Amino acid sequence: MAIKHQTPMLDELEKGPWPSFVTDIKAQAEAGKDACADLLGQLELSYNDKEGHWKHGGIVGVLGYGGGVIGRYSDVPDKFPGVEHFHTLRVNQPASKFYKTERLREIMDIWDRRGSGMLNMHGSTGDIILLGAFTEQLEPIFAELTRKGWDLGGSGSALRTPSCCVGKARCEWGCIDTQDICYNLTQEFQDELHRPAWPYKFKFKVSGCPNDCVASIARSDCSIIGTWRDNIRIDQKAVAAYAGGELSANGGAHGQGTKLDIQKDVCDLCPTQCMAFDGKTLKINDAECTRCMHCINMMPQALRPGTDTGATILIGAKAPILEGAQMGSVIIPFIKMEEPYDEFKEFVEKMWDWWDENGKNRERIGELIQRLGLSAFIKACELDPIPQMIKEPRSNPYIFYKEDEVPGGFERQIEDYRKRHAR
Amino acid sequence: MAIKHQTPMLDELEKGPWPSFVTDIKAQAEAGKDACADLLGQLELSYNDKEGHWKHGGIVGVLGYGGGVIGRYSDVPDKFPGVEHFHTLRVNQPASKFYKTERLREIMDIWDRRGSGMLNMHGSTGDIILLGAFTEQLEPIFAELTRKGWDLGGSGSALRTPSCCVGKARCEWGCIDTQDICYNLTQEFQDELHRPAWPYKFKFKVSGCPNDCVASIARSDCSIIGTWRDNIRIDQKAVAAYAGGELSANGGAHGQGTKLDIQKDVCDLCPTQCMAFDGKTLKINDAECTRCMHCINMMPQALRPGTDTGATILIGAKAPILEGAQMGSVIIPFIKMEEPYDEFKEFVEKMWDWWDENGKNRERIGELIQRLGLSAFIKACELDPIPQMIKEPRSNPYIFYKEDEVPGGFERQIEDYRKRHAR
Amino acid sequence: MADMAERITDIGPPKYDEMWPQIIKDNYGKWAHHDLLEPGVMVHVSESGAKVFTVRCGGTRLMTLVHLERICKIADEHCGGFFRFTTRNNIEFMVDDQSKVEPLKKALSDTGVLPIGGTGAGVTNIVHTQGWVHCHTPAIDASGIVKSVMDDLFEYFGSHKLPAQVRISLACCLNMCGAVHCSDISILGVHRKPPVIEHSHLDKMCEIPTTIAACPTAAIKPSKVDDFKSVAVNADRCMFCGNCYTMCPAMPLADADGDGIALWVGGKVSNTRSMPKFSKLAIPFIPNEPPRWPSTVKAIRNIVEVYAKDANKYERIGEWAERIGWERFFEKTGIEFSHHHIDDYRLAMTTWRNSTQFKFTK
Amino acid sequence: MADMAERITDIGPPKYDEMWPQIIKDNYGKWAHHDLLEPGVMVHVSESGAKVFTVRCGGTRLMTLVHLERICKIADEHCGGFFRFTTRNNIEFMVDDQSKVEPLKKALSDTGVLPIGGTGAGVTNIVHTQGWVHCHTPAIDASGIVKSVMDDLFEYFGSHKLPAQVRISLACCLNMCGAVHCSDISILGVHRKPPVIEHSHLDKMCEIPTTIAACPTAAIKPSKVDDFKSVAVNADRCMFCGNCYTMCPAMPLADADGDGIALWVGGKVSNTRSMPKFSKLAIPFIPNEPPRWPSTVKAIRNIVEVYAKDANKYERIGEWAERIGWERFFEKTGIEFSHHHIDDYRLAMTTWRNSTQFKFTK
Ligand code: SRM
Ligand code: SRM
Ligand code: SRM
Ligand code: SRM
Ligand code: SF4
Ligand code: SF4
Ligand code: SF4
Ligand code: SF4
Ligand code: SF4
Ligand code: SF4
Ligand code: SF4
Ligand code: SF4
Repeated sequence: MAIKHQTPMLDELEKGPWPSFVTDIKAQAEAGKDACADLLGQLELSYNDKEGHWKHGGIVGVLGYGGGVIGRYSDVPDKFPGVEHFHTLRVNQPASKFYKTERLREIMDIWDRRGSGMLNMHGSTGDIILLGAFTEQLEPIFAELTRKGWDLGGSGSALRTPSCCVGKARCEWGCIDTQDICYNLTQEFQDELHRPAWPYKFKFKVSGCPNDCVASIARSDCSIIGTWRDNIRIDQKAVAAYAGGELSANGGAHGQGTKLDIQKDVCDLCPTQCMAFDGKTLKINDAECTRCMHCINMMPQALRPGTDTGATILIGAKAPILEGAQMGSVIIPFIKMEEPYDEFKEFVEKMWDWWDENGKNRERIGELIQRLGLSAFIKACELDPIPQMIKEPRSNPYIFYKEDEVPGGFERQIEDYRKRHAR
Repeated sequence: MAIKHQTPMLDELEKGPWPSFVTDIKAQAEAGKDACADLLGQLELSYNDKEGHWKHGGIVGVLGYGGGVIGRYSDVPDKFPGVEHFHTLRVNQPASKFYKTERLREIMDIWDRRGSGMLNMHGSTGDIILLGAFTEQLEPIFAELTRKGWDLGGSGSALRTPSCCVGKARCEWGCIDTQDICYNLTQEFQDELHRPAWPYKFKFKVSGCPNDCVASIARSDCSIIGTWRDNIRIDQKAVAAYAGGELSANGGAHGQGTKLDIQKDVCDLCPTQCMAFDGKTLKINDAECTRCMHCINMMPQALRPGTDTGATILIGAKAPILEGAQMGSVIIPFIKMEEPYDEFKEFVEKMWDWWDENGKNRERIGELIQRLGLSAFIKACELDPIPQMIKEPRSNPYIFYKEDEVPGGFERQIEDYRKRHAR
Repeated sequence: MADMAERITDIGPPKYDEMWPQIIKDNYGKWAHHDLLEPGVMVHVSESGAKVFTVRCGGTRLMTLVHLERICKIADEHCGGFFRFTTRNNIEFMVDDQSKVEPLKKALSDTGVLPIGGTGAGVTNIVHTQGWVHCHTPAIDASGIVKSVMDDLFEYFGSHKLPAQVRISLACCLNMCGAVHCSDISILGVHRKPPVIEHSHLDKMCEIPTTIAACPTAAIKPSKVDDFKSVAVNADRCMFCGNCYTMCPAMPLADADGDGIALWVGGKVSNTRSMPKFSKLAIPFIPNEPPRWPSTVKAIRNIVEVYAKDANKYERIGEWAERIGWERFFEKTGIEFSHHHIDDYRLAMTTWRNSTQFKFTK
Repeated sequence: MADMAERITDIGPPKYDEMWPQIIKDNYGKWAHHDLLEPGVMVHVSESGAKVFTVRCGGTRLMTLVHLERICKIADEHCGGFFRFTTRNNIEFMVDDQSKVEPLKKALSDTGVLPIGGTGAGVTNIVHTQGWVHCHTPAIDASGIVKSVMDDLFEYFGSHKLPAQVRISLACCLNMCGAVHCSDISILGVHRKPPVIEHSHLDKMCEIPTTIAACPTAAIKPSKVDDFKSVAVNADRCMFCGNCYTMCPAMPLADADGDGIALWVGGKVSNTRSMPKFSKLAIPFIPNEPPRWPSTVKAIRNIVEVYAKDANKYERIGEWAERIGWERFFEKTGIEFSHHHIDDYRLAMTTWRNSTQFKFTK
């Protein structure tokens, strides 16, 4: 089956230099995918109506899993029967999204036979999204996928598919094994991933360094971000090469040949002002460095993170629903991340127990911390309060003392008071 | 009457270089003030008990006024009859607290005859506090005071006594007539000052420049702070004198002879980085200057505020009760302040009307703005929203659109919707 | 349905290293530094001296098997059958020798649909969500707007001429399935009409208490309409978050006139120099203008161009706006400031200006 | 009582200029610059060339007519019968000729109770409140603590050797009658036990609904005790603000063991360099130690000394703490960090650290 509907508006999107999804979908329709032809038709209708044409939700899935499939039905199925059902399957991507084409073709083949031919590479959480399946295809797709060694990702009030930056695989700044952490956690928590049993969703994202290339600090309930606690490694010869203009500023990010003014572009922009350059030698007062990465980014051939590496754990990032967006907050300033990550996992279990016990329906852990207080959370995780957890100490005087902190406790008799103070 | 009680603890406070209020009170007791002797006795008791010994409030006052007097009774009157009543009178101080001794002695004389002899010079709001009167003395004191040309200040849910910095009287940086504004407002709003009719207290404080020497931005519902909108006046010769070390940095505040490093101490600390010094000439990009005063403070003989002066009006500062402390927020970035201050007073009336109409009992205007929104307040004051009112635009997507802002309004029929979208 | 006995479950994804080309396997954790040779092309150098050359191409994210097969084929022919996707849905092809770069680039060029770029101080791919292609709550489309904006900003995709990286993202509703709340520029689909309520079916389709509890502003109350148990919405308290609709299909918000785009600026995620920042409201509303959303496209270009001209090198949009002051940002971009820019949600007071420090603007 | 017909009301204070010495009258608005000749002594120079010399003395604020008369006498003898108080309750004597400065200083010295100082980069007078001398809600005394602290910091009152001005204030309860919430160092009286309730009298002495409404955390509920209409306090929700006691005398909080001092640091009011800042919690609790509060005195000296040694010139305490980072502040001062330092009130989340940027400390 080929193109079925006139799409004058969508056709406008075939123009211009950026690759056109419309042209692409048309090609897939031409290649015989009815769903694609109808998808274009329904989308054109949306462009006319300025409203989407999908029904609300729909409970579909595969047996034994509570998630991994998002049900979707057209609200104009008569006109576009090819997308009457248009469910998505979230297929758990390999950590950091390297693919061997041979393995990827396993999915492509299944999807070609049983699905719409449409995908998102990738969804915002990181999954491979198979976009547009009929209900009766879900189980067969699942069976074939698992037989080939692929599994579904998360949805609903469950652990969501963890994801990570490229890290040590192709980046010199990876302070932790982002991919192994991502994979290990995914494997360890398969049950949490596939069987929603929590107040709401929970996301892990793993970045190898504070540049945070997987945006974990904005998008994951638990961010694991690589860092170091010793000194930045300096190659003074390379510093001189930057100073002399032989090496391009910022790893060429501003064009090859861009000369770095070390004082102005590096030292002056260091947030802690802990660097000094005398025209020859660069000095860093590492004790004051907050490991922001700026200087390293600017001079990748001269500076490198230290070698005593680990991760900073931040908790609570999320989008605005309900109480407004949050970013992750530092809970563990530094933790060694070494396989099998037991110390980290113990922390995770404590955190989840507390959330599970106290969280209301559809309350993310970040919101629960907001509601019950950061201190309560820290206590539940059996951590000591330390100033690294906050930007600044409280400025309001409203401290909730507990009875056991105050000599004599809270119980008092008004009669005693009145003995000293007439009414 | 002289010292009546043993005060071994208080006696410890007669030691040390800072003037001792204990020695002072003893002297006043020796001079015949029974109240002072008993005050020391009761205070010694408090030092032993680690609890105060005053009863809660007490409604006393002078006829026709709703405030200006704070009632206070001892809760151990048998032991300390001299302070059985210990009411305070708040006497409205002259703006910026200059005194002609002749005039001040009018009060001193009345207080010597009719009161305890104790005062606060001054209370935190700015009043002269006559500390410790018996109820029967209140009216006579009031009558004598007014006959001499003095009046009471504010208390309760009323306008509180306005106060101001020394300003143009003895400071080169006063951009507005702080004293005249303070005096004029006090006179204009005598009724509001003396007859509590509002949800809660309301305070004006007037500072001549952004140094804010009367702490208005922290302590007044309405801060009036002098500023300018033209250029900082520069005397380059004096700049050279600072550079050469002939003039002391910061007007001698770090000791005469302290040399200023203009680049480091001035330019580098300018919050907007709008200054440049080439070793000889100082340049200021006034358009980018936020009039923070730092450079002027550092070089009082070289720099002065501009001459097109006026005030920034900030609203809402207050202490923490109930919802946490607030600082004032910019509502009018710049307003000319010229006698009789009509434009400003019109704003004030609008503000008060809104507060009066919407404020809950014991809700400061800053809290009401918190509750109903800064926008609502701005609208009520018939001001246009401008970015100077905020540090940054909103970051949450929760905009409350009004029906008239949206084409077609809010009313819709589900039938129409369902015509386009099957259930 | 497959026999339960045979079911394979909970196996997780394939292990990452199975997907690695040899050069990555050999040099894992040994990379010493990198260099961007030209826009879209980078080299990473290992401590061993080995090098991997990466060519990055713009990805449409929403794609078909036709396109994915095209990508696989290039990977097969040039990269030993390996490639990867970036966290922003770009496609990266890696080769282990510089001599393989030009042939690879040519092959990519020849497709016409794999533009090279997205690195360094430019605009990379827009992170986006489903829009009208799949989701049930969108206020806007996703892919169509992304295409229109990327067409317009294409010159910045394949070049390194901006002051710093500019990360643009799009979310089609307030659920914000993407880092829209922390992006240099964010395109957000917003509703502006309260839900229209299907009283006749609400009780059947929804749990009334959960629906009421879903509203962050407590705008929803139980109500009886024509003998149906239903709910009523206090329109004055509604800020159109759509959370009620998420819980209850009988309360749709979508509306051709009500829905459109809000633009946000100045967010960032990295901990570089300044701490991560939320995006701030720039333009509260631009109508939906399919198929090419010209007003949105223009507004974004304006922001990018003013930024490009005015910012310091190495300064992200949010760092620039904070340095010059938001009052200046509005002046320089010519964007109108309105009541909507003034926060009135929970933390509103932290955004007021508690200082006499500000700049005068025209 | 005075006859109503004769009553004079609403006249307001005397006009300010009646209180001005001639030199101020003549040069009002004409001052060109000033100089601090030595601690406590300054000259202001008029555009006309005229000069006013000011000598500033430490004021006790709480004073008697005996002391005030002493002040007036010096003003009469040296300053033509004029003087003023500063906004921090210091006393300023002004003369119009440099030759009059030394005699004035001598006269002040001779009193033994008018120490000269309080200017420039030092510690000036402590702004404070009533304490046990007058108020009904204090958790601490005021004047006694102020005296003890000023005795200890006296060397900084008469010198210009700190990095910048250090403004100390004291408030004896959470009502904070003073700029305690925005001071370099603040001494705050805090209660730590919930109100003890006088059930037998509460209904007579208080309005129950107003009392309940007064509690910001909704800890107070109506309750019947022994047939008395009264209230109950949920101790877990009480943070000891004392607002209930303000509304209802039958709910006192004061307690010898419960009450004491919290120390705060890093606030400022001026718009100079950095915007005004709130004070932040340094030490949550120090017991009441009359008569000389040694632990409080020692804690304050420690903060001042660490600051004096570590801060840059022209840097106030809050600016210093923010520059080095609060984690460093706690390390350098040796102050213990505890759960109490972590905000858990309404805006708490704005104080959490949303970045990997921090310093390691011991
Ligand atoms: C498919 C995906 C968007 C995409 O186009 O890529 C998606 C799609 C939906 N998201 Fe999402 N979210 C997706 C990633 C995200 C992300 C990004 C991330 O994970 O990094 C976020 C922001 C981060 C976060 O978790 O807060 C996100 C925040 C939400 C929210 C708001 C949650 C909140 O606490 O604020 C909702 C609302 C909800 O949960 O009710 C939501 C709800 C939804 C629902 C299920 C709509 C609904 O209300 O029921 C969407 C189904 C759309 C559809 O038809 O496929 N989605 N959602 C992403 C998942 C693909 C994948 O598995 O890879
Ligand atoms: C006398 C004075 C303290 C002093 O020793 O100087 C004072 C004393 C009292 N204040 Fe105050 N306040 C005094 C200046 C202030 C200031 C400072 C200022 O005005 O610059 C503030 C902080 C700024 C502000 O207004 O927020 C202040 C904030 C409070 C509050 C908290 C108000 C709030 O909204 O947070 C209360 C509580 C209340 O109103 O119930 C309060 C309540 C009180 C009461 C009436 C106690 C009460 O709960 O009823 C005190 C009577 C004490 C007494 O026995 O004399 N007082 N009060 C000050 C007035 C003297 C004068 O007129 O010059
Ligand atoms: C490939 C990718 C990681 C991955 O696992 O896929 C990646 C790769 C690199 N990033 Fe990144 N970043 C990637 C997403 C991100 C993100 C996430 C995002 O945008 O959603 C961020 C956070 C963005 C933000 O702050 O909003 C990110 C913030 C950085 C930074 C910090 C820049 C800054 O000044 O704020 C650097 C350092 C630099 O560019 O100087 C950086 C540097 C790098 C380096 C140079 C690291 C290296 O040595 O290899 C890589 C090439 C950079 C380039 O594109 O010019 N990478 N990088 C992602 C490519 C996305 C794309 O296709 O465009
Ligand atoms: C006399 C007085 C005004 C009055 O009407 O009484 C006054 C007078 C002066 N102030 Fe002030 N300030 C006075 C209270 C204040 C206050 C209010 C307060 O402390 O409660 C502040 C805000 C404090 C804060 O930010 O917390 C204040 C912040 C300043 C500043 C800003 C300093 C900074 O860097 O933050 C300056 C400029 C400077 O010192 O360089 C200043 C400068 C000055 C100058 C130099 C102005 C001038 O040219 O005459 C005066 C002498 C300064 C000195 O003492 O070294 N004055 N000054 C007040 C004296 C109080 C005292 O007895 O110690
Ligand atoms: S987060 Fe750091 S380690 Fe990971 S890809 Fe980005 S720069 Fe490399
Ligand atoms: S990593 Fe950041 S904080 Fe550390 S030295 Fe470099 S620029 Fe400074
Ligand atoms: S606020 Fe300004 S004008 Fe007023 S005394 Fe202080 S420095 Fe002078
Ligand atoms: S007043 Fe402040 S902002 Fe203006 S030039 Fe001087 S230091 Fe800079
Ligand atoms: S942002 Fe909203 S509309 Fe878009 S995919 Fe996510 S939930 Fe759906
Ligand atoms: S859209 Fe949001 S605010 Fe409006 S009624 Fe629904 S849940 Fe409440
Ligand atoms: S701070 Fe509290 S105790 Fe002290 S005077 Fe004010 S209200 Fe009274
Ligand atoms: S002290 Fe404050 S928090 Fe405690 S019960 Fe009273 S009003 Fe409520």
